[in-house]
Amino acid sequence: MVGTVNNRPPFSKVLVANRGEIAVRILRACQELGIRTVAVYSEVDATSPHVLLADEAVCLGRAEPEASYLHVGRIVDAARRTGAEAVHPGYGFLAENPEFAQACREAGLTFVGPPAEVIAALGDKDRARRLAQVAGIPTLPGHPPADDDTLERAAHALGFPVLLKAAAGGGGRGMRVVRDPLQFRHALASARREVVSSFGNDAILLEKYLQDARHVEVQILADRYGKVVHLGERECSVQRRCQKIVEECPSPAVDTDLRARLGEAAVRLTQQAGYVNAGTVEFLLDRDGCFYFLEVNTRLQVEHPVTELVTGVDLVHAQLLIAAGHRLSLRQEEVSWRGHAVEARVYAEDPERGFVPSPGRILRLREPHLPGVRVDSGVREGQMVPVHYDPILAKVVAWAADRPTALSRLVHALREYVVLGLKTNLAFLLAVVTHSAFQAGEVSTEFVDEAFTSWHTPDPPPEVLAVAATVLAQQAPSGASASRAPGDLDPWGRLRGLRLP
Amino acid sequence: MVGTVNNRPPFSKVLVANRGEIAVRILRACQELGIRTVAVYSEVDATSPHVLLADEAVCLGRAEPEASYLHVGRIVDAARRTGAEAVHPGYGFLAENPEFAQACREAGLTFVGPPAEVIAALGDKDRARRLAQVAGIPTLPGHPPADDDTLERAAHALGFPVLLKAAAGGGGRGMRVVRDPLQFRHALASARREVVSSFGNDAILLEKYLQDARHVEVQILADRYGKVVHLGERECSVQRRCQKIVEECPSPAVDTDLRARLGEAAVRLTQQAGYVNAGTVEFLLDRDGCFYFLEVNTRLQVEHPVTELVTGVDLVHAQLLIAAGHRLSLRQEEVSWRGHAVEARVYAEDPERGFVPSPGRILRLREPHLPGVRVDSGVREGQMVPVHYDPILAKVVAWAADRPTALSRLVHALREYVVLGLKTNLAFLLAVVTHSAFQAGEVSTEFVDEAFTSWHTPDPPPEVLAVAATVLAQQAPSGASASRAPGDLDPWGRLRGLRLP
Amino acid sequence: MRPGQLYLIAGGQHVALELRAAGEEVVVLVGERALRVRVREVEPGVLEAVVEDLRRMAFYAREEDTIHLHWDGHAYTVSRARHAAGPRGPEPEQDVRTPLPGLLTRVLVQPGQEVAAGQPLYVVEAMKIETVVRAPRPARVRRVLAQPGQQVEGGAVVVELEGGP
Amino acid sequence: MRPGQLYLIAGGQHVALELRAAGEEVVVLVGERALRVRVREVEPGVLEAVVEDLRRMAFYAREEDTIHLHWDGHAYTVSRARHAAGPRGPEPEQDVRTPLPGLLTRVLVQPGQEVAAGQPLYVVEAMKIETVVRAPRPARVRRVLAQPGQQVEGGAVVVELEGGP
Repeated sequence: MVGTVNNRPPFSKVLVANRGEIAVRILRACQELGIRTVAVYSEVDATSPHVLLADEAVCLGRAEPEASYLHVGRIVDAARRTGAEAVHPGYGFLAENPEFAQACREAGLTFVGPPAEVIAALGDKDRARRLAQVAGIPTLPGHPPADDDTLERAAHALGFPVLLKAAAGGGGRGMRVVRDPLQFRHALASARREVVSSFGNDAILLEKYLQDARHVEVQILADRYGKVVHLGERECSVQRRCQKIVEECPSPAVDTDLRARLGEAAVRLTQQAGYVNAGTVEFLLDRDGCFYFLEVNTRLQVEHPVTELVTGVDLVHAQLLIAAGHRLSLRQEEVSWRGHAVEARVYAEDPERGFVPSPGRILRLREPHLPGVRVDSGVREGQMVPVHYDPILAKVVAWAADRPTALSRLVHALREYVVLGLKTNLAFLLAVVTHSAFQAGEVSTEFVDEAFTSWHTPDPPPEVLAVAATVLAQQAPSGASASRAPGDLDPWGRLRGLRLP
Repeated sequence: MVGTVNNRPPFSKVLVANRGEIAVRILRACQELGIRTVAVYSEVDATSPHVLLADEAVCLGRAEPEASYLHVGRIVDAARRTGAEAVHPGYGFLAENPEFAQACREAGLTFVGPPAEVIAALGDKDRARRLAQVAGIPTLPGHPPADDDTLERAAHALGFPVLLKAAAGGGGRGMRVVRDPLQFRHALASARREVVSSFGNDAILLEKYLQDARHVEVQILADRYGKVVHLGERECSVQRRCQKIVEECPSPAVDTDLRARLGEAAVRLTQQAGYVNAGTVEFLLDRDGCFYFLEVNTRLQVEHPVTELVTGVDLVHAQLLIAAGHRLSLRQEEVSWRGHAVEARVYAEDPERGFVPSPGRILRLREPHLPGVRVDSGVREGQMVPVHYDPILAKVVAWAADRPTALSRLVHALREYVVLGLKTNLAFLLAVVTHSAFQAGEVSTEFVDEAFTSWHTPDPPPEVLAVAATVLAQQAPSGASASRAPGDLDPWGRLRGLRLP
Repeated sequence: MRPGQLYLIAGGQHVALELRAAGEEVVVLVGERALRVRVREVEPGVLEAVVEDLRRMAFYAREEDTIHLHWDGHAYTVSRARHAAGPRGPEPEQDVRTPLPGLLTRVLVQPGQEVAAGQPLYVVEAMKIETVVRAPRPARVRRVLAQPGQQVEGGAVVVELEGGP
Repeated sequence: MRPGQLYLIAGGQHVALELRAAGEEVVVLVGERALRVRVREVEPGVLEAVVEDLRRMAFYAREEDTIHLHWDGHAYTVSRARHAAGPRGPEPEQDVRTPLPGLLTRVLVQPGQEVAAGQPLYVVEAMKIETVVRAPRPARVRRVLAQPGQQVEGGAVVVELEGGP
């Protein structure tokens, strides 16, 4: 796909500047390609899975992101000291920070991503909009970053609802839909506060909010020699407050013709921007099949596995090979889409309390493993999920030859997913993926916020209360009751015949 | 692929007449299609995973196969009483027993497999050979089942080495390569004994043994209406004493042209035999690309996942839909092969003692889960692996875009596979898949028996002895030392800074 | 097992149950249903539960008077309550507690102020996300116990309320 | 931890080790190497081991004097021996034991018979596979303790040998 030379590893050693499931994913990809690996970690992550998986690990500092995963100097220093040739930033943290890409370059390290200049140009949402316009791609009416008064006037001129967006950064942070003109100032202030702590920059731009639209994005791969191919779209309309939670490939709303047009627009834009490595061009898609440029994510996406499962292309392998200067041998006409993949993001958050992050210790963890299901996980049983970072625990991705079977697999997998000790959104994910509108593929970005306003976690059935009562009525277990007694007869074997004889 | 009607389940309820990993696999497939499930089990399997997974479970009787998984009457009765519409036999046990298929039919149950007459015709290895000859497919010189004296004379006429094969049954049982004429009588007696206990029939036939050949087999799907398509080949040359242990798709020795010729032969034979449902036609392939018919397996193969991962076709779904009378909508020209898949079979057996089955309790189980890796498992931690059945624990299947990456993934998965408490062949599998001849794709059916005669399990390194000694020097743990202490600080967190600071 | 009354909290609801020993089983009275129950720990963290005719293996974890149980595709947390409450009535509302540890970024009320149910009291930022803590009922602010810029623990009381139903 | 000599059996080999306490660590002398070791159980069945500069998390299971340990991609079983043996010499061969439970289908030798190393003694069938039990060394058959058709346990002695090196 990406040309390799005699299967020689593209790098001898790579540092992964991230944590959690995406660090684990990238470390495994490196290991499969024969690359030695370096993990970095903050003090609270000393025994997290990504640290245990890597060949070497370097402690960056205290838990606060600024002292660890956002600390450019320490990460570059760790790469230098361990002799890493390249740095993979994952997503979030420094992945879209042009200064980091630049610092890597100056230290003689290969940054696995686009050149710093391209990150800077596309990371500025306003510049990216203008680039799209130059490339002839439709954009929504909007207004560039400005002071509060200017933006408020612009909002009234555009007409409500409008969308506030951080000029820097991505991932939905700082995004606000404002429907009520009276709420505009309040929403703007709140967005600025949220954004400054994430990206160190409180610039907010304005766009007309497109109602009842889908969020559809196109994955591209570009090599250093100007070749760009697209791997089709991902449907990411299932969002809670602008945060994606369920994604799929292909989109139920995209046919072959629209796929080609979306892909062509994404390729044109990234080619003109001098893009290199894996990237994603996001669009809004309306009911009439018209699409509008949203932004470019200059990194690996959380939801990249759905594209991998459907196209058979390993995006992390491709990233590493492209970064090492390999040529993209994949031709556009060779890209094929087979079957259907759906991803659900499992978060440590409490649906009963407005989905606030719910850090804590994972007392019990059994991840689901069935044919066609991939779980990208970043946690282990016994681990303390720290409060300082994004609360994602894992992604459950189901593939099948058709969408209904993929959804059925995902439902089974989510039901078999056991996480005890902290609150998760698993019950909510199940409610979403079994909802009739989602099953029918008929959802817009407003679906979750509209359809689940009165949703609450299922009440325990009488059986659960009865079993819990029976256990709680007994003495709290001493250590002895948890003994494993390996020499015993199988205790399951003692009880028989309670089913049909 | 196989036409479904509005995604209505093909059956309302299916009984799975098997145990272990294949029962789990089939139960999951049923559940994905919305089919209610019935498991059957012997007394020692009362809490095995397949029983816990099914909606209902029926105890058949004592552990001995004759009293449980081979007991036609009890299984048919269980299906009747639970209201199952169909019976899936899995592989082994009654899967290729025409009387069972017939008994199901007479009880008004759909047997998920070919008609009893087809099983009988193809299950008789001698009849199958003649069918192949009629279909114009090359066979090796041989001799039909006969008494000892006749077979011995025939062996001398054919010239040694010769191969003894059970006329009934499959799975390598009773197979013997005889190189030394003086050993012929002894090998024949041994083969007859082994075969009679498995298949209730001691008929043995003779074939010229083809040296340095590959075992290559073709997967076919046939609907009730005479349509047959093939899904390409599987390479199964890695065998220990005629038992497959590592399989892959595609075969490193098969190109597009040969695949078409093999597939065409398999389709022709099964079409002429009136075949219905999934089946496999086995061939020997010599260095010159000539192939010879071996036999037809009239059931799902152990190694079916490698075909599923490469073609994207779910064979168990297809079996169920075909059995329900659906038409095969898949056209031959639509079948595509993407990437490479390799499977390794994990057995409870002791490589130190000639690979004898090693039943016992699984004290600790952590199956590997990485992107591109599928584990079909039939066991759980804490389970007693019974002595009475095939010692397979699980299959580890790795897919990647190319063979070297798939092998690399498989190696990582096997190294991360933790089974403690009983002996397994994991270290042996690792030795096989990392062997230079296997890595080069240059193996024949003699590879394992020749290359690993002096292989032994790795000696514990000094670190392991030191750690074990430190643990063993302490008191054996009371229950208390195993307490989980969920409220504690993360114990991993206490130890820091031992890696690079 | 000590038979008798047992008070549980599950999903924010109080539930009163009665347990009676019956040979090897326990009969649990939940609302108007009587359920025969048999429970064993078969491995650390794995229960076998037989409720009436239903047998199920369930993963669980126990912390003192709280049990987490994965049952039929969902995880539930059930705690033992110290005292009785109305049968399955809502848990009596008490102090407003901070739902998660984080940085207190803003306090939106003052002592003495009357607040409506749902009115924002203060804002905590953690894991990059702002969380607004709201009044659970109409009440009056008695005290404010922390200042913006301070780190607050999960469960901490930042705004004390008084009055209300 | 009791310092001193320790005798282990691993992979059919006897190994003598010496353990010395050294602060929070243990120094284990294995052959000519001295390894600083620190081991803790961090969860049931999970060890954290630090050997020299190498830190590793390892799954393990213990049965009395035997420990099963998954280390660097492989599972090892190490048992504590009751007595010393030569340094890493082969385990002294004793009775021939049936490697697995099954049906004794054939006995191929008679009492008094001389057998060569590797000569088949009897055949057990289990899990559908015939297993031939062979003489581990040249010896003479003393007794035959079971008859074809009998079920035999794993570890059972069916043919007693005497003599040999």
